[in-house]
Amino acid sequence: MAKQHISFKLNGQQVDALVEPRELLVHTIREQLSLTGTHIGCETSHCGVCTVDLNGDSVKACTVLSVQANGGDVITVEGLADAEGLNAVQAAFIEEHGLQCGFCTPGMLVRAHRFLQENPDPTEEEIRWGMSGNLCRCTGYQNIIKAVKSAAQKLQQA
Amino acid sequence: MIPGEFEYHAASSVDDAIRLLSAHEDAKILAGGHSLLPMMKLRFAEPAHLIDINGLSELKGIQLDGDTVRIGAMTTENDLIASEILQQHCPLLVDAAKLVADPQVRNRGTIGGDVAHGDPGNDHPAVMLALDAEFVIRGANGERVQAANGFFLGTYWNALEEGELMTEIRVPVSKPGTGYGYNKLKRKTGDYATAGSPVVLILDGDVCREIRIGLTNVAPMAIRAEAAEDALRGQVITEALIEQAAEQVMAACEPAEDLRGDVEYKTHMAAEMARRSIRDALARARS
Amino acid sequence: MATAEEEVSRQDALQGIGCSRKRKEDPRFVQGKGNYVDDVKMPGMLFADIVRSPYAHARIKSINKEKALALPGVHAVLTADDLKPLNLHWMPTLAGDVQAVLADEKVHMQYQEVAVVIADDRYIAADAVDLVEVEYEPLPVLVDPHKALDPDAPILREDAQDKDTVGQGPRKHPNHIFTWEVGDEAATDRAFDEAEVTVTQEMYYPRVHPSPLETCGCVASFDKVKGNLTLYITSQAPHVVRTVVTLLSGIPESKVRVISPDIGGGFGNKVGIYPGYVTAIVASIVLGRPVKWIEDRMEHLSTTAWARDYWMTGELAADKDGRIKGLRVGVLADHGAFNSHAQPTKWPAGFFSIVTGSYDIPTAYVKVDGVYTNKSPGGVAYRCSFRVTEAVYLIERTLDVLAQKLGIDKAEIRRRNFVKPEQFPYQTALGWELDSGDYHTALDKVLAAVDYAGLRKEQEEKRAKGELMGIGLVTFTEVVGAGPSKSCDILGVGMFDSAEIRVHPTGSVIARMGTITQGQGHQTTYAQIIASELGLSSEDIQIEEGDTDTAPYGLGTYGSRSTPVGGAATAVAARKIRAKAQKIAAHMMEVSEADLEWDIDRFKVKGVPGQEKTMKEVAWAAYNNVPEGMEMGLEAVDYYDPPNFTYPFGTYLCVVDIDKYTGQVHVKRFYALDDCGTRINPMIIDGQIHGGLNEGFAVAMGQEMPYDEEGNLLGNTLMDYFIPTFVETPHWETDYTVTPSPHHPLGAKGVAESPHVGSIPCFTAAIVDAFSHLGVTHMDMPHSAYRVWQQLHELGLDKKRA
Amino acid sequence: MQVNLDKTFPIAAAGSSAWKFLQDIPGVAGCMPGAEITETIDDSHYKGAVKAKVGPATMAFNGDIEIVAVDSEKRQLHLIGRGQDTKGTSSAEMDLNAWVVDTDDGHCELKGEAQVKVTGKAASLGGRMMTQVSDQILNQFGKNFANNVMALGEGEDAEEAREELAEQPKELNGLAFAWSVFLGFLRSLFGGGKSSAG
Repeated sequence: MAKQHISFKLNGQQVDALVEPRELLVHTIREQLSLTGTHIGCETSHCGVCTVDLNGDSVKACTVLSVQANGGDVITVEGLADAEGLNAVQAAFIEEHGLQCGFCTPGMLVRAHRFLQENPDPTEEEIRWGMSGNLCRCTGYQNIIKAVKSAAQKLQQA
Repeated sequence: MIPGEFEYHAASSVDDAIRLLSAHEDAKILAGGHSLLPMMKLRFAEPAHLIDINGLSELKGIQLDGDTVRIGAMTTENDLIASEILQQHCPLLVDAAKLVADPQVRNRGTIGGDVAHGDPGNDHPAVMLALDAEFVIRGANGERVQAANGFFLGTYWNALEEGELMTEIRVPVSKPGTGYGYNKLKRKTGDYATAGSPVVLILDGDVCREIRIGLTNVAPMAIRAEAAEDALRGQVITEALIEQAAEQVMAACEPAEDLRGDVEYKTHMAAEMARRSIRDALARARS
Repeated sequence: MATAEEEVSRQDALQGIGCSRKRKEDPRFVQGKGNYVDDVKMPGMLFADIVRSPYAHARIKSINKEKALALPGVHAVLTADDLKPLNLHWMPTLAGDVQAVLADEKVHMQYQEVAVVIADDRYIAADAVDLVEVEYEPLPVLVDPHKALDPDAPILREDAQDKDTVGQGPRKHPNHIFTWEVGDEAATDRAFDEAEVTVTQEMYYPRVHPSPLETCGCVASFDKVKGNLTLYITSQAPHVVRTVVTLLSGIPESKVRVISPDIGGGFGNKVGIYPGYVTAIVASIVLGRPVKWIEDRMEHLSTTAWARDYWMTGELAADKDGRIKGLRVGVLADHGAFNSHAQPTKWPAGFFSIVTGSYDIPTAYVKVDGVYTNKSPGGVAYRCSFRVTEAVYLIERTLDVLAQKLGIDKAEIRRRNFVKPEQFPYQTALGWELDSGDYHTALDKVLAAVDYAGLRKEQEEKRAKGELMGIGLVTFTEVVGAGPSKSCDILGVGMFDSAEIRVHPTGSVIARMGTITQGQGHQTTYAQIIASELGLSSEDIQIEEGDTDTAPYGLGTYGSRSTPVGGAATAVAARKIRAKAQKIAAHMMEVSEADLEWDIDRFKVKGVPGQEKTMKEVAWAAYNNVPEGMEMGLEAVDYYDPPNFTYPFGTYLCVVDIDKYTGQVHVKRFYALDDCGTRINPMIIDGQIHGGLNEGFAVAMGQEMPYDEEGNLLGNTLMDYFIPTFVETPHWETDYTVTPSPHHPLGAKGVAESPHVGSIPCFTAAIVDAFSHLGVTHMDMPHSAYRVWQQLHELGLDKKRA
Repeated sequence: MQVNLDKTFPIAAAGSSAWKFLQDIPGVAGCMPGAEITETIDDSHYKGAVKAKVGPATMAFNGDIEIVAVDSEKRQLHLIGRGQDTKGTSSAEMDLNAWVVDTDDGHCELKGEAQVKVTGKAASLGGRMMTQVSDQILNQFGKNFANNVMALGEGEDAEEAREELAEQPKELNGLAFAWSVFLGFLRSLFGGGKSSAG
């Protein structure tokens, strides 16, 4: 099948790629653009380890075609930290021991980052609901919830 | 899990989408993609052409138009949840959307896709029946409006004709005395309902003037429990009457057994979800 | 004289044992800089994808590769016939059986590997898989293990039909794998004959899958010129993989480099060797290019190692006060199509004989039979030590049944049967020596913390109102840290583990271990051990694992063996270094070794304030000023062969409310007290316990791998297979007591698996307890709303009151 | 997974002509839209192909049909069809007993008992739909069978039957057709089944 040229913003930088229409966004990001922080877990959009930010929304990159990102704005875990250093969510995950094997962490962080913009001051219930598209096998979620809470507080103070 | 090859078409307008649909054999519309793409990745679905309508802003948005709320077919679940118009005039739709899939999927999944896909497990079809919604459908030879009641004909089968596209969903704004309830039993976040039941009723004093009871995933398609509605319409609803209605709900079910449960369980759960939704609707109508 | 504060601050500066030190691993992970197998990219790398059987049992009539080979970008299609010349179409399993790498003439399970396709990328490979044409002749399918030994049962393993053993003792039927007996049958029977009370409970422990979020995969790269094989692999035991690869391929172990990079969770699933790995290796050898194989979630759930699948009968003999006189256990174990469970080789049922639990049981007898069925092979330790989860489930459930029959409170009957503190070390009737424990204290602490009496009162009140509330109580003992080489080996290699520590002149340290972290935080905790032992800051200690070219040989990480075995090796190696350092320090200060005392991070001359050398100073001296006759440098290696296992224990309590009309279970409270002896990093211990509890919740409440009569695995995606999300997961309360292990150099025991082992029977107990006043003694897992409702419906509890 | 089906189809024609048609295997196979006999090996062994479409999902099966028994006494046919989907990821087997029974009105009924077994991906993932699909495939078969038999005759019924047959879609659209039978309006079949959204 003929490949198509696509161009989109990835973590603030304009990138180009030649893709088959069927190519999945997660593969383009990992294989062609070599950002392997975004992972592949279930491939049926249940686990959330492939979560990226597309045009300001959290999406599961295993269920989005790369051609659909054409002209869009994509943020992955690699794009969370800035010149000042770690993003509040990243720092909070370390502080509260919100990760273990680290495999779900990138999707978890990208989602938490967006969630706190959707809801800057969430209750525990709201965190559980707002993060429910991301699975973790290691942490039992409790410390992730703590981390999201403490990140929320830090962001509020900032 | 890798989808088979297909040709991709980004529709530039609704008419363009309709043109593409009729121009190509074995073409499928790509809305949110969270039902279609997984099927394609499992290679159960292998359309030769995908027509992407995600770019069509004309299909997005929610407007209040007199006593009707008009919702673009490509409005996402999260847009429904965030809509103040819906929160005020059609809160049932907001409650239902909150129970669809998970946050990421709700960012992609659209009300039109959910309604038109035809999976009996989808949430919105039964909600549309309970709301007495209408669908605006456009095809090569113009536009038509079709009531939700009668639209759902079977599993993956509805009244959309070859080459037609659903463009808008119209729901009446809830009148004074209206109460609603939505209860959905699922195994976990992201699962289809084991059974679900949206209910809308209108009280006239204590008497139930109008009631619609929808049922999700307990038949080949979303259905209305009409006999159950008849048991309550025109009555002062009591627990005893709710029990009669629950019996009628069970009689209306013909679920398929799967890991969620056998026919007996799903039938009972449909009744229980309906009971709870009726009670919720009553409480809301009275308050 | 050093002030107390000054000592405390020196202590703190080390971030040693007991410190909730932040993890060294995390900065990489939170920035997407982890390096997992699927992240590995090599020049010229090709992709493998596998053609699998739709049938559970069938003869392969023909395989046609033509169409697949004709697809541009396809490099090869390999079948069993292609592997035969290399004798790689079958491979040995860790349990002494063999497993087909690619189906040889017949398939024994659905989704079995039939052919492997090698192509330029994963898209072409996936297309090519669809083009390989395989003709099958279906055979009768054996799904029910209870029918496996029937005279007319279809014979599954024709390759082993005439063998009188498949590696684990004599067999009595072509579908029979082993019979394993332990204990005194006659004495146990006598105890039952003479008992005042006996109870029997049958229970099924469902087949469940660890399903880490990262599936299994590898990148194999064979250098034809050098004859070297490099293998990146999702393995919990890279050194064992290297040995197996050498045994299979004949490539010298020195020319095989196995690397376990970051592992996205293992939970026992990543111990074994899978056909996909072998086919990738063969493909790389054949094509001379790197080959990557990564399974998808369906392949993962359908073919890689699962756990449990034990049909168990537990019997207790007791006096009327509930004091246990004997335990009798029978198990039918469904091992699937090949005996590929990953246990120490001599233990066909793992450490199931720990089944006497925390209790002083005079006599016991256990018999386990393993059989073949047309299902995927497995039987691994899913977040537990080998078959310990099954054992703890059986004794805790059966003891509850006894309590119920005698009308004795479930806490009280445990108290009456506990091994008492003064009885340790305690020899169990089935041959284990429990190293240490204080079960009464743990139980009392939990009962007080949750106000047990108050909970029972609340339950009574709710029952009066027709509501269902249940309280589950479990007091478990685990056996972890395999293991003494006298009793434990894998393919003949003793289950020691190793540490190699090198102190540089400036006092920084690099240490390498034979274990491999999959999220347990080894890079953080091993450094803490060394910091405390050597008085050097954790921050200056670098830990490396997982590369067989650099790390010392070790048996890997599973069955909670890292701290008990690897941690012990680390402490002992560090102590060897400190012993040498003491000699150097004495030499530096011109005193005798005996005049020195160790104080946190330095050697002091006894009674001479100010006369001291820090370990940093000694490290420098080790490279320029050592006593005559001593070799320079400051490093040590230790291969630690533990004298015994460690026996962590705990008391868990769970409170549930049950929705009578839907069967939904709401976990209102879960209180977990764990005793893992010395606590190295409390923060990480708590994290491990949260995770184990959540995996226990998943198993108890929803995980299952149901097969229909045709051998179809139903529900092998994450749509159906239950992994709880934030929403379903309860809140966890944790607590602890500290009863050090007398034989471990640090007094530490394993911990990460206790919460899984202990919580599962606790959930079941809570749910059953909600029905106990109605005579219900047991309900099998999973406790999905559907299944709980069936119990409610049977008892008529879901009837409306209206 | 196994689905057992038990069906009766009224046929407005004589039992003798129904039995005559029942023995015409390619004809009988043709009663399944999308199904055809691709090769006749001998008079009891055939090769065939079926293409089934359920909403967005499509599966194509190739397989063997074996006539196990033809009992002229009971006017009963016993056949077993075994097929694998063209990707080799799923397989289906149908053990069908069909026989003709005369009714009082001089017409007859076709009675069918079938066990459908499905293995592979289709069973793992399609289980939720399997009973409905199989049931509807058989309904479709029965309806076409009746039309074929009636078409052999003369008059209005035969004419209408011939029309309906002419209008059969080229591929099996089990669910849509079953509903048409169930709801009794064949015409609306065309265009049904295709859902225009992902």
